[in-house]
Amino acid sequence: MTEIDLISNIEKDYILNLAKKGEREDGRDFDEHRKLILEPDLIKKAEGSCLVSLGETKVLAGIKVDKGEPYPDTPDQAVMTTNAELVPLASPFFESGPPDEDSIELARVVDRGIREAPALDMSSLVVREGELVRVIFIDLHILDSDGNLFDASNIAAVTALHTTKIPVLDDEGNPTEDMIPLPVIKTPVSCTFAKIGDNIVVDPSLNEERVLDARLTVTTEDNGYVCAMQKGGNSEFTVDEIMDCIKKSIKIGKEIRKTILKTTGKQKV
Amino acid sequence: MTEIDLISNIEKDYILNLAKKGEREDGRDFDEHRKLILEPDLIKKAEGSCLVSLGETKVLAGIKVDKGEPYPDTPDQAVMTTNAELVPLASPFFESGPPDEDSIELARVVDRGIREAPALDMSSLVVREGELVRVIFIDLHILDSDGNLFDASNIAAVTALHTTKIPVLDDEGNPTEDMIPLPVIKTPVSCTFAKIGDNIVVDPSLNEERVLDARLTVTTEDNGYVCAMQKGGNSEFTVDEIMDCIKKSIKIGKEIRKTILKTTGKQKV
Amino acid sequence: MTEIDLISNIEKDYILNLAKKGEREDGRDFDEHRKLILEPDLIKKAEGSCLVSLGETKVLAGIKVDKGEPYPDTPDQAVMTTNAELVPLASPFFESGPPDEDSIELARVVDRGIREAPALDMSSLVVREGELVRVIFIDLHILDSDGNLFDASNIAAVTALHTTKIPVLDDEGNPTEDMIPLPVIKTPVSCTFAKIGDNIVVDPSLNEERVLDARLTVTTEDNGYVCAMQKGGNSEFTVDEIMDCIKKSIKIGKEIRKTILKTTGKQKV
Amino acid sequence: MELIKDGIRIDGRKKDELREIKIKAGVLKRADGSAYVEWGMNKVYAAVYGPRELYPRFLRRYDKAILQCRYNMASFSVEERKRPGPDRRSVEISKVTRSALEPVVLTENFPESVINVNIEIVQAEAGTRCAGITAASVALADAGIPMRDLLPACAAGKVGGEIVLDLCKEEDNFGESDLPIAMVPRTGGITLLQMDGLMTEEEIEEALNLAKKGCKIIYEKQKEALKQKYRGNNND
Amino acid sequence: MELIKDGIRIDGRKKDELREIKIKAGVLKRADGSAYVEWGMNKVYAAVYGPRELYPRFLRRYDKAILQCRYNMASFSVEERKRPGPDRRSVEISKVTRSALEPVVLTENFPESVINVNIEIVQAEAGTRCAGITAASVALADAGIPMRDLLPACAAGKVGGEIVLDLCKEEDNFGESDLPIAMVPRTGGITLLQMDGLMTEEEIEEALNLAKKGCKIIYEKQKEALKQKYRGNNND
Amino acid sequence: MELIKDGIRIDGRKKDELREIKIKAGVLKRADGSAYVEWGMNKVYAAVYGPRELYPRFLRRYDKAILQCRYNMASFSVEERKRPGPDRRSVEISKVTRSALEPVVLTENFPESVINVNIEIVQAEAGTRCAGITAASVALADAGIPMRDLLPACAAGKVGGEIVLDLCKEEDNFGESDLPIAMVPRTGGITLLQMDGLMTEEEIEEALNLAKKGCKIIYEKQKEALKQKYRGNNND
Repeated sequence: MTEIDLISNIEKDYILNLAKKGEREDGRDFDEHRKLILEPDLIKKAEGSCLVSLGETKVLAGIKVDKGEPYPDTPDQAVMTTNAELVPLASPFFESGPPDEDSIELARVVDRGIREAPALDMSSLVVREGELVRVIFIDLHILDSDGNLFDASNIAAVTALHTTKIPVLDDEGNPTEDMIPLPVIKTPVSCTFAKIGDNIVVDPSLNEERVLDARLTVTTEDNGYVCAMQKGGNSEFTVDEIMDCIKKSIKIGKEIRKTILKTTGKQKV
Repeated sequence: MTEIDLISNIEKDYILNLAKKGEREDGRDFDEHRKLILEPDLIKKAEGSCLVSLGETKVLAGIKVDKGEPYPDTPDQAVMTTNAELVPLASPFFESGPPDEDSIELARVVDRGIREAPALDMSSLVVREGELVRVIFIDLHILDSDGNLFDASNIAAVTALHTTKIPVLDDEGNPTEDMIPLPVIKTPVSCTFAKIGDNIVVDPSLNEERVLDARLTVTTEDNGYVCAMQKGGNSEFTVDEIMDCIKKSIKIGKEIRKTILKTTGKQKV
Repeated sequence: MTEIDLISNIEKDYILNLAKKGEREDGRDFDEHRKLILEPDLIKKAEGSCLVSLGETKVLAGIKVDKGEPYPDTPDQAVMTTNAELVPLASPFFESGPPDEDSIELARVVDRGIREAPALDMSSLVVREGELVRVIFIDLHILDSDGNLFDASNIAAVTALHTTKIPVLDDEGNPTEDMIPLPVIKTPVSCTFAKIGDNIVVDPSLNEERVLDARLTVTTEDNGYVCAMQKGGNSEFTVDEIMDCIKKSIKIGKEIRKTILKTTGKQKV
Repeated sequence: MELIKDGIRIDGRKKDELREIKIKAGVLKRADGSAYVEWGMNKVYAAVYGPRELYPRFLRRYDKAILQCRYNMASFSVEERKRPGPDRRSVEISKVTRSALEPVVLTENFPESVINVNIEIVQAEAGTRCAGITAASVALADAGIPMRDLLPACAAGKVGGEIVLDLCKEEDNFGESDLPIAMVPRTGGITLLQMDGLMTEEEIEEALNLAKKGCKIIYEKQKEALKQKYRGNNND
Repeated sequence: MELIKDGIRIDGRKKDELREIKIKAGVLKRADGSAYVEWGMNKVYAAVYGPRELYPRFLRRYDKAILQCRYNMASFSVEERKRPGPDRRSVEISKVTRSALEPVVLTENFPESVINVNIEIVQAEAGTRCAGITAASVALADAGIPMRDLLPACAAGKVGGEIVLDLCKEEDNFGESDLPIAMVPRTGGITLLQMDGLMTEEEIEEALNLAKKGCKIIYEKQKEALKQKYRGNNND
Repeated sequence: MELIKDGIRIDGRKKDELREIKIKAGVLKRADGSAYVEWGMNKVYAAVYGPRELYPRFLRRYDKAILQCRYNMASFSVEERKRPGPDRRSVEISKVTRSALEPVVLTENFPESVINVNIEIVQAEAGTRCAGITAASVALADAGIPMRDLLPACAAGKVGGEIVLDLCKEEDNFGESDLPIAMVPRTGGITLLQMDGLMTEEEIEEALNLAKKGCKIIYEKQKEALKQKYRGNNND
């Protein structure tokens, strides 16, 4: 049973009718994100970390960096894996067990945005081509699931990457005492939209997610390129709606990117 | 719940009574196989392949060949593993998930026939004794499950082996551009019998499988030796019945072996 | 559903009332173990083994010794793992499948007693520091589950270690024909107590386990030190009760240790 | 690698040209509906079972059928043998496939039920998710499941700086981006949309429109396959 | 390796001679019925639970009890430590064991129920499946489950060109073939039959008849074990 | 390594001194009750859901609620990345946590129900099980679950020959023994008790009493956190 099943028709009509009037349950404009708080570097055991609060949604991202073999087909690239844990702490509907389709989709959409931007200069993280590269684990720990895990997770992961410091390696690949930041060259930001009836809102709340007809996540990078998209939900989008979401994602993405860079001290002055 | 549970007693009696009269639902003689069609080499991504249609039963076998370490107790032998996937595409009663006892039994019976004949000259597939050998994966993908998966799978696997081409390796074990066929030295063919009441029929249809009392698979090789047997079902066989099945298996096996060798261009003229 | 659920209130009251009168269902004193029988070396395929009968509870421990890499943080220590299989043979309530919390707790409590005593001189089992050490598998196979698996398993494991013989290795780490015993330097013995109402009994029977309020396992070593404790059950202990259990565990442990050493011919005369 | 030269792609196609596609309906006996699609080197079977009663009961929806989709690759379908069973990629594709098909299936006609859509990729080479959805909607129709429309699917993308239709393997591996969609022909609505790689707003719009063009061609092939099946049955 | 010379086998047995076998009934307290078999180096426990109500309900059969069999090897039962839990081999043996026992158990007496047969191999050396079935049918009888007959099991095979009874480890590893059967003594019917290796038609017939001879000897030992248990109980 | 010198420990604490501890109640929106604990470097969340109906039904108890506890570590919470999901250690800790909490929760008030206690360790450094239990009982109170008492937990142990309170990482790794307890403040009863390493009878008694002293301090912080939450809510 998913969370979506559990909303009554009355609530559904209520949110739908609000949307028809151009309104949202929590008083936001259609294009308005909830309050975003970034708390980087909370986890000292991780090479990088960030706790993101997006409204009441809370996602903690941790970055661990190890060494290992590259994939055979990309001997000159570091290895990166993204994992999301929808732990039962975060929602009455999350269950323990191996990752289900929701956590896999979440992890893969976040991963795709970071990989395609690309956020990291993966070729600079090679120790010996074809033999030894850095292995970067992005772990998303969902703490409070109150709508729009996609964007909260994207922002947590990207901010955490910005805060990550790794030891310089000597010629044998052993860590020295010198620390350098991860080579983060782009800051991909995702923006998730919910289509409710004929209206489209950004950053859907939990109730909006429960009633949405279709969902669209658009990830953009610093130069305004789109680097990833993912449609969800049981209805359809027109091309015009998609193009409208893309425009809004570029605009909102810029704002959020500024916040991330400011928080992590990376903003160019 | 297995397919066997779901036949009504009326159908059961119908098939049983037919058998008493020496007849079968689909008009075949007791010793008559359904129509057999072999379509080798359909899958270009595999080193060898064959789609077998046995009546409406369809099994696609693919052979992949890799390199790896030999087992410690057979340092001078290639490694071979056989796997069967009873995917939910093929039957309303197949479920996704790890292999169940039916798919494991199917894979192991096919494997045993090939291994014991032996179909392959495993010692000629060694690169460096104890270190590096060819690893042969036989994957059986069941597409339409309409009775007698054992024989359809055996024929698909053996024909696919006959079509398999592998690159010649150089001294370091790296593939060259020259291709050679797998050293197939025998063509084991299985014949599966269903005991229905006191009668025994070959190549049982789905309905015959549902009502059978006992099942016997006998695999024979080119010289008329039996190389594998497997009894199933919830009843018993007499020694005479077993010997009768063996005789028939040798005879029918010859016919099918001829078809396989003809189809793969291996028939001695 | 656990075994604990299935006792009737009448049985519960019966055992509780007996305990109030200082009595037990099977006539034992509160501090009295059931009959203990040790049958070492039954399994020739294992490097060491022991079948323990504690009343009707039967546990078969087998020791296998292999070679492998040490853990990175203990390069100068052998590796030891303990596993318990609560196979469905042993109880109507055990189910097949991966280890559940009961078998994991059982294995870990036995392991902790052996590791902390320490029973083995782990540093003498190193072949090449940081590279190659002995790997010791302690496997507990529960055959009949009639109460107090903790102590039966502890005694089986420790006795089996005492009987274990391993081949002397040559300089390359290959086994020679000479056999030596495992360096067992301590004989940790656990004692498990059940708190039933306000009374505490040692070596609880199955029925006593079903009604117990709290459980305490205390493992002691040869010099009277406590090396491991584990509380279970849904009630509490006072400090006085704990101290009382410790005193009894030291006393009873001495007796059982004597039996183990005598059985394995290790008793100092 | 030069992926496109003088408007001609590495495999000889024009920018708006599809690979060769064959669709056949009703290819399996046990399934309630089935289809087989060859699309370039891709070979894909789809089978539909249902609507049937859903177990366990607590998964049932009082107002509609549950659509369960399973995208699966045969071990031998790809260059390097794939371990059998679902990996993370196929779990995601199964999910977006369901999300693509839901809008066209009249699930509301079959409350308390389940409809199973099984897609088996027996040979894979760029574009299997679109081939799978294309096959699945033909199999649904073949099973007699009431639908708002068939659902063709097709990708467009950016390769060598240009927007092209239906990427082949080399274009997928070395091109700039890939954008698979599924389109409801009657409304033009998009029910599958994914994208990776880099494109500008304008390029995406071009790619979307090109992919829709591809979907229309595939739609005709889907209808033709169902007609063939119907004709074939009449001839039996 | 010369496995047979002048009619004497590598472990000193004659061609039609069994390894030493001990059977004991009623060896476990918790089980409803149990048995222990030592057969050469093999050491095997079997325990039966049931008939009891089957859960989940949808697995129940209205016309008979379900027989569930589990063959399992202890980690330490073999030369190289075996990882705990079922592997493919033990899943297959569990299945053929059920198939062997079904014909002799009157499952029709207990509709809606389950009877569990658990076989634990604590030491293994050639022939564990036969030892397991032999132990299981004694355990079933010990549990009071109504049966058409006990079910002895025994292998024959071809070793060094000759047909021999009850292969030992070296014969199993280096001989030509192995053919384990289980036989219903009352009818002579074969309920377990597997074979691997090469044999002619005639050799198989010889092996089947030799294995049946072995089964008859084991049958006597099974009955004796049950009598001993009965006597033992009377002496209590 | 000299772990203690002139009564001063490696991290500067006295023998009976706790690490710094912060407790906050009501930190998560979705949970029915929640708490956050910082204890030295440990960072721990606890969330409580329920009482709610338990499925599947056959797990229900007619006389009380089932308490389900899950202790879990984030992958990034420790030096070496931990694979997600439960390992044997966390399964054991989940079990002893339930066993510790059961005596203080009035499960008998909610027959047929389940109460879920979820503990997430997002940063770990010696003493997470005590921190988890401490957080869990605050979360239970925050959820309004009726309890006999709060349940503080704390370890003592032997380090450098002396009995000390609340071991830090180095003391845990290189000290002689560790003894974590949970104590019901109203009765002084011990509901969690584990111990590893070597101690005499007398040392254990000393450690138990020292750990109880620690629990009392933590109890005050737990009550304070709940009061803060209450005050906070009034201020909203």
